[in-house]
Amino acid sequence: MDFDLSDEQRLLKDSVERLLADRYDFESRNGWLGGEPGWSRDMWARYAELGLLALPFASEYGGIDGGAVETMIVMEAFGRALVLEPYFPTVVLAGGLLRHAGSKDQKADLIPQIAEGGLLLAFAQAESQSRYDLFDVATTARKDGDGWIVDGHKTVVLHGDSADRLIVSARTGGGRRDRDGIGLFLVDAGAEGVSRRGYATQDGHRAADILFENVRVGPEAVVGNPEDGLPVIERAVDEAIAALCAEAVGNLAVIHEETVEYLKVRKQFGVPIGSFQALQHAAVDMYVDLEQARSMAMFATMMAGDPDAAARRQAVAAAKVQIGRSAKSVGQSGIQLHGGVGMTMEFKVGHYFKRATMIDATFGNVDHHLDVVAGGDSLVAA
Amino acid sequence: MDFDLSDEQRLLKDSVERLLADRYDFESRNGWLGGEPGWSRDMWARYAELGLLALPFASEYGGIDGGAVETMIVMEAFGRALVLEPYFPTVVLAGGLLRHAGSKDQKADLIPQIAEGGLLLAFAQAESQSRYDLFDVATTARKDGDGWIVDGHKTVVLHGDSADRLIVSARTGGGRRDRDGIGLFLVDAGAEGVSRRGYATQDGHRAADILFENVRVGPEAVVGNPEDGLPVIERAVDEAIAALCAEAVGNLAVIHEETVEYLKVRKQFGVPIGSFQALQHAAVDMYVDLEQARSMAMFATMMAGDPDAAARRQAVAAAKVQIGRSAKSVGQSGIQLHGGVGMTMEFKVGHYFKRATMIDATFGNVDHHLDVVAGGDSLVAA
Amino acid sequence: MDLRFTEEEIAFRDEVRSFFRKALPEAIRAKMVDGHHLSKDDIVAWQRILNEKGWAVPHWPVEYGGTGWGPMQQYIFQEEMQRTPAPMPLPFGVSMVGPVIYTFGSDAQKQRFLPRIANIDDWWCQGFSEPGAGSDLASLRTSARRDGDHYVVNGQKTWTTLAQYADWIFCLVRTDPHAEKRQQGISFLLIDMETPGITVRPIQTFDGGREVNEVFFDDVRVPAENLVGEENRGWDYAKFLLGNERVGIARVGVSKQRLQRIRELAGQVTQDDRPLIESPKFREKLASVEIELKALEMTQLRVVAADARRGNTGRPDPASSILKIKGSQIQQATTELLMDVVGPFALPYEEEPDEGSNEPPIGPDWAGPAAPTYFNWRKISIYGGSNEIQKNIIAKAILGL
Amino acid sequence: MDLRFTEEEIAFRDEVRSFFRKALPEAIRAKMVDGHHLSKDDIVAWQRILNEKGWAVPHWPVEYGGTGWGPMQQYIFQEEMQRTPAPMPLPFGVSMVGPVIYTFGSDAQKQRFLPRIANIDDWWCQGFSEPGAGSDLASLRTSARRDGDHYVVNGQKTWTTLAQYADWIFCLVRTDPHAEKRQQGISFLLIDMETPGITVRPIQTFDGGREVNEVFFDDVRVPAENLVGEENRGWDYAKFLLGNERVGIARVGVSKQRLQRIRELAGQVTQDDRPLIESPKFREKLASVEIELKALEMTQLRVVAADARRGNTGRPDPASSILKIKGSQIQQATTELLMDVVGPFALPYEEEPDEGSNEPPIGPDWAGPAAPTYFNWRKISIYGGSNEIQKNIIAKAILGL
Repeated sequence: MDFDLSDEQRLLKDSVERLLADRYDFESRNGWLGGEPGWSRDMWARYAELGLLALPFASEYGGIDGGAVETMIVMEAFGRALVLEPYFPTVVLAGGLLRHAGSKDQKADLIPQIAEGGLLLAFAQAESQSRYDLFDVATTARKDGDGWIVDGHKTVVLHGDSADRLIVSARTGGGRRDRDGIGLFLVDAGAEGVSRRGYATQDGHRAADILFENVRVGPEAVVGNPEDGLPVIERAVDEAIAALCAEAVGNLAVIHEETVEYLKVRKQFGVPIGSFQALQHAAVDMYVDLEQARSMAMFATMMAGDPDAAARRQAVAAAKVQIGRSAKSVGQSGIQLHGGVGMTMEFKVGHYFKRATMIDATFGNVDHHLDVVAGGDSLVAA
Repeated sequence: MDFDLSDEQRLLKDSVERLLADRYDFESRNGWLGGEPGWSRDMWARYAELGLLALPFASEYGGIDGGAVETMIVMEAFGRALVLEPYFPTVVLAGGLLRHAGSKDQKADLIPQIAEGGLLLAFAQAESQSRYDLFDVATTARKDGDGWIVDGHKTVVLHGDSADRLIVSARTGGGRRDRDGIGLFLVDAGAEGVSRRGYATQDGHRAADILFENVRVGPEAVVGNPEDGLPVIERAVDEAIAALCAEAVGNLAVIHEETVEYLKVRKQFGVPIGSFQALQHAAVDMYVDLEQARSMAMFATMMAGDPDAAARRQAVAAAKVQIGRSAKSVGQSGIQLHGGVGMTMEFKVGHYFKRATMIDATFGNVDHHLDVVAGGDSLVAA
Repeated sequence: MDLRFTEEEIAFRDEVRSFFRKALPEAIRAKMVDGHHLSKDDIVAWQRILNEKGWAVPHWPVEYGGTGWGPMQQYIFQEEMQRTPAPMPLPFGVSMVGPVIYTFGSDAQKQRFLPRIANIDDWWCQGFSEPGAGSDLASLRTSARRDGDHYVVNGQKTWTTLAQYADWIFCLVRTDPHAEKRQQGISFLLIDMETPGITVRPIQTFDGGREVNEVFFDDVRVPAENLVGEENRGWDYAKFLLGNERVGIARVGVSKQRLQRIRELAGQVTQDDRPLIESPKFREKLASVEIELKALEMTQLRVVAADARRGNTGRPDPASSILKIKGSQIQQATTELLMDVVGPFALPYEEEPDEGSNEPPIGPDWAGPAAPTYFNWRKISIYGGSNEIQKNIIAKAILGL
Repeated sequence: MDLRFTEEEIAFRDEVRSFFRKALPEAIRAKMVDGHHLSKDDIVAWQRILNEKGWAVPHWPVEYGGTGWGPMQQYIFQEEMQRTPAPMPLPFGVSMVGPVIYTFGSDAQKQRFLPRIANIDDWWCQGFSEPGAGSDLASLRTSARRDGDHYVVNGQKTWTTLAQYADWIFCLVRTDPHAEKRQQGISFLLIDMETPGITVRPIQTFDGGREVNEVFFDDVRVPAENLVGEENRGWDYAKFLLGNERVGIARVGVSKQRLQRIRELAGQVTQDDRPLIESPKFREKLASVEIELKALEMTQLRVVAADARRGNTGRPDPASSILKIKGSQIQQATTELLMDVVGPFALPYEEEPDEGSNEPPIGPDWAGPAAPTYFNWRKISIYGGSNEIQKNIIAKAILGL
């Protein structure tokens, strides 16, 4: 067992952190947030330059062969800087689907484009009735000659408004909640029959509702097995959850640091409020919850690639529960200990709390994942 | 709405409290606890003298016509003094069954004996498999001429070891977990075929496991409808739970007072430990939980006699949940704030914590009653 | 001891309830139900409906428009208003400055201001908090220098709720900078928001809301007749004002209404292909909050009854701190439950729609306010004396620590 | 970064695990599983089995009997011992006084005491706490006056665990009552419990247990050769001793074993006519504790790895305070889960049966210790520096508050 970063990992961490420290100050972020497309194309180019957009992909397609630990490093740093760019939907989520199920041709075509920053992807998965069930798919793809026709309505597609291409989960057979009969299809965002309504999310990111009406795609659009796509979706989503956990750790670490700092500088009744024992202990509780979250994000990272799907699910779900609980306790305490100013847009703490809270609501909240853990085997058996 | 005690109620409260203040000091209690029968026959006689043993019974049988509020007053005072005598099993629990289901003859026979302190009763209800389900009864009563033959094994019968007579729930028909077909039977503790094994409980009370082998009782032993005793059992047990809630409030109030007092007198680092803000806030949390428990004990008292059985159940269950949670939080904090000495037999706090904890385990713990509340209608609808 | 409502109390409750149901415009009720923002017009309209009925300021002395109700009736009135749900009258006029004026103000002030408060002809806001003061209110620095028959006010107030609509502000100002104790030397001034030198700057809260403001005073000339009571006695009036907040602070009715709504909504979303409200886990979470709320309701009634018993002295029962602490926790718990209900539909951020906007919401139409309310209501355990301060108060005043 | 055990670590774990399974007498294991008290003989027997294997004092320097294992191996060793579950060696000899003796003691002391500690030929107890001192250890008052080649000890120690079996006690005593700071003037003495003037009085804990004692010293004459290190330097040795407690403080293995046992037992009791372990609510409560425990295990491994990285300096990582806080909460949570499992069978109180008693227990045979353990384990958040003290430490040492 080894908790140290390798030299390459350390280098990666340092360079991401340096880039963000140099460029991603709060004012710049606010500027991008208020403009179009709601994030920075300049930063996106810099991520490409640094190799971040190529990170998880195989070197044979121009990738860097990074693994879950590398993704964790980037996502935690992004969480610390509250990065707005669509790294998660493009590189982690859709990238994961591509990595695990894409054909050679698809990979050879798409990965270099992603890597150089020229292609944005989104995973159009959730539907209004599906809540957090990945297998609940009403959108259909029916065979039409050698191609397919996709019909359906996807909702809260993360960064779906600026994506160039969409990977759409659609039912090729079976009933709405069957585990079989789900396929993945690459659809051009500009294809005929695709209409999008983009909007901001609570945390300053973007999302879209996307309607697919009689959208025709060719045979080359199929990603993986069109009758049995669910295992790939689950695998990619589990990896994506591990990445979100790391991002949330970045969020919570900043909330904690900002709060401790505020306790030191803010004076009341003539003394720093950090001298009040009740506030000290609250800050310690935050610290404990943060470190527990960090531990579980590491655990999820370690288990995200586990070949045993049940063990992977169990581990990732457990991490998501811990992250969600820590987001609540650390975030709420962070606001509370700041007092009134914690409620304002000017102070950082609220923004980080919003992002961490939205991470809880993404791909399954605490309740959802607690069900998973409770339904499975013991998490701590030998 | 009126939270004030009537003059009679005030008088009752004062006289019970005075009696206990005069006689029920901790040393005396320890003495009774260590001796035979594990409580004080002298105190029992005094309760009789004061009318407490007649309290809930109708005046036509020599009772005092007290209601749920009067029982609450006595039980809270008993909770404050950590009274050991079998008031709950005899007067509240078995007394409740008698009041609600006893025949005129049974009442006329038994109530005067109870009132004068000459008769102890116990309710032999729980069985090893029944957990907290009142309807789960494997003990049988089968018709034998004009009488009945009782067979079965009852467990943790509160103060069953010193009871003169037992009220036994037994199945006269139906399957083990049917709601129909349960009867109540008065059985002499010394009857042939009855064998008892008495033991102490964690809180210094007494209980017994009781075996009934071919125990023959006459027709006069039937209490209420022998085929449909469950509604009466549920009613009496709900009233009994309300009484236990009041007793627990007495327990928790003393834990809180003792703890606050300790914080004032105990010095560390040269100052009273009550000057440390974290301990102050913990004491405040205890206070809030205590007052919430007190409110719910009152609510249960108010609702214990409600003619709508579902609303009564819901209210009593809600109170039991609150009491159980407050017992845990107040009790645990009480020990914690005392530090090491809180762990010792010499300090009161542990003894009160034990009693409050055992009340949670009696007639349904938090989990059991939360199920009830969650399964029912909204508790706070208009 | 009889913990049931009397027949008179039930009759009163029914009367109030039926009035609220009839009199409240449906458009306002609909906004209240799902926690959308109310417009200024909504608030004014409702206040005037109440005033027409004679119920605008029930807790005031009868001579100034009060109803003469006892604590239990006032409790029932508030509870029913919250449950309708109707907008609670803004406290700044009717609960804060109004009682200060009728208790300590001049006759001229009473005549000039009180009727306009009841009818919300004047919209009042509160100028107590200052940047850097927070819970330590007495450290305030906004100054008022006497200059002839005026005071000249300079300084800054903050957290001024809805100052953007306000006609008047009541302020604590420092009139004697040399007073021995900080609490001395403070006065209570009424200031017309139209006076030159006043600037209002909105503070955006992180949920996206624009409720609070900074208010700047730059050589603002205030007629001396707008001083309440005596100069340098303002701290006493402020303590009186803050002590008045008692009944209803727990907002039991608000939480009841929210839980009822959450129950309905949880019947409309599905989880595992059945209504969420049928999930045992969700029901247990709901039941746990309901149990706490029922307990708080009983606790509140105990406080109300104690008030009624010893007469409404204007002194807050220290136990009312429990109401604040537990009430805020429960209100916040309802926002967490609603987050559980909306699930993934917590994400979309929608500006509060303009009146008449016809763009459909993302997700169910009640989902939009869930996250902003979750964020915004964190303030409940901060404002009006944070829960930490409340615990300090209980430790000292009740526990004697 | 690779968070999996290496092959070597797995091989080591398997070796340790299989030894523990084979070597631990079944009667002792059975008592451990259900939390029954161990006899003195049980404890001695197991320690000697370990010593025979060469594993009695793995963390000691090799020259005194240690194994030379790194932090990760020591972690695995402890974890496996806890999970077997085998009795953890009593800390007073092997973890407390032993390291003080080999670090600060004379050669004579090393030769005399260390082998007997490893083999538990001497049973040691700890004489630090005093009545009235509590968390403020430095306020101790037990005095040792030099008289020729002896010290004469007077005073009282308390919370002395298992002193009823002890052959020796190590004490902090005040040798210079006039020292400028309280921490100065304290010395570290080894005292034979057979010495005249020592009285041991049991303290009964409220769960019915008899683990701790008061120890009284009345003109107890202790040979000066039993002073460890220098006179008046005892506080340094005590800090060293207290700082050694690190790996294993979270008792992750204990909690794992308990949760596994709870899972089994919840399969044996029924609720609503089916095994409790099938109740979704119970499974969720269990899952929540397991998640916390898994997180703590990872946190602990991070601390162990950090130790390994910077060498075992003997300085505790301040993060180990997390292990204490969270570890105690989780251990206590397991006692609450077990209370849920036993339900009504929590009530019967049974004295720990004498060996060979054949009276059957009331209720299932594993139910008896549930409530006493729930009560007794409240101590875990009190002893060794209460959780409040731990939080003070973190606030200061890590957060800089």
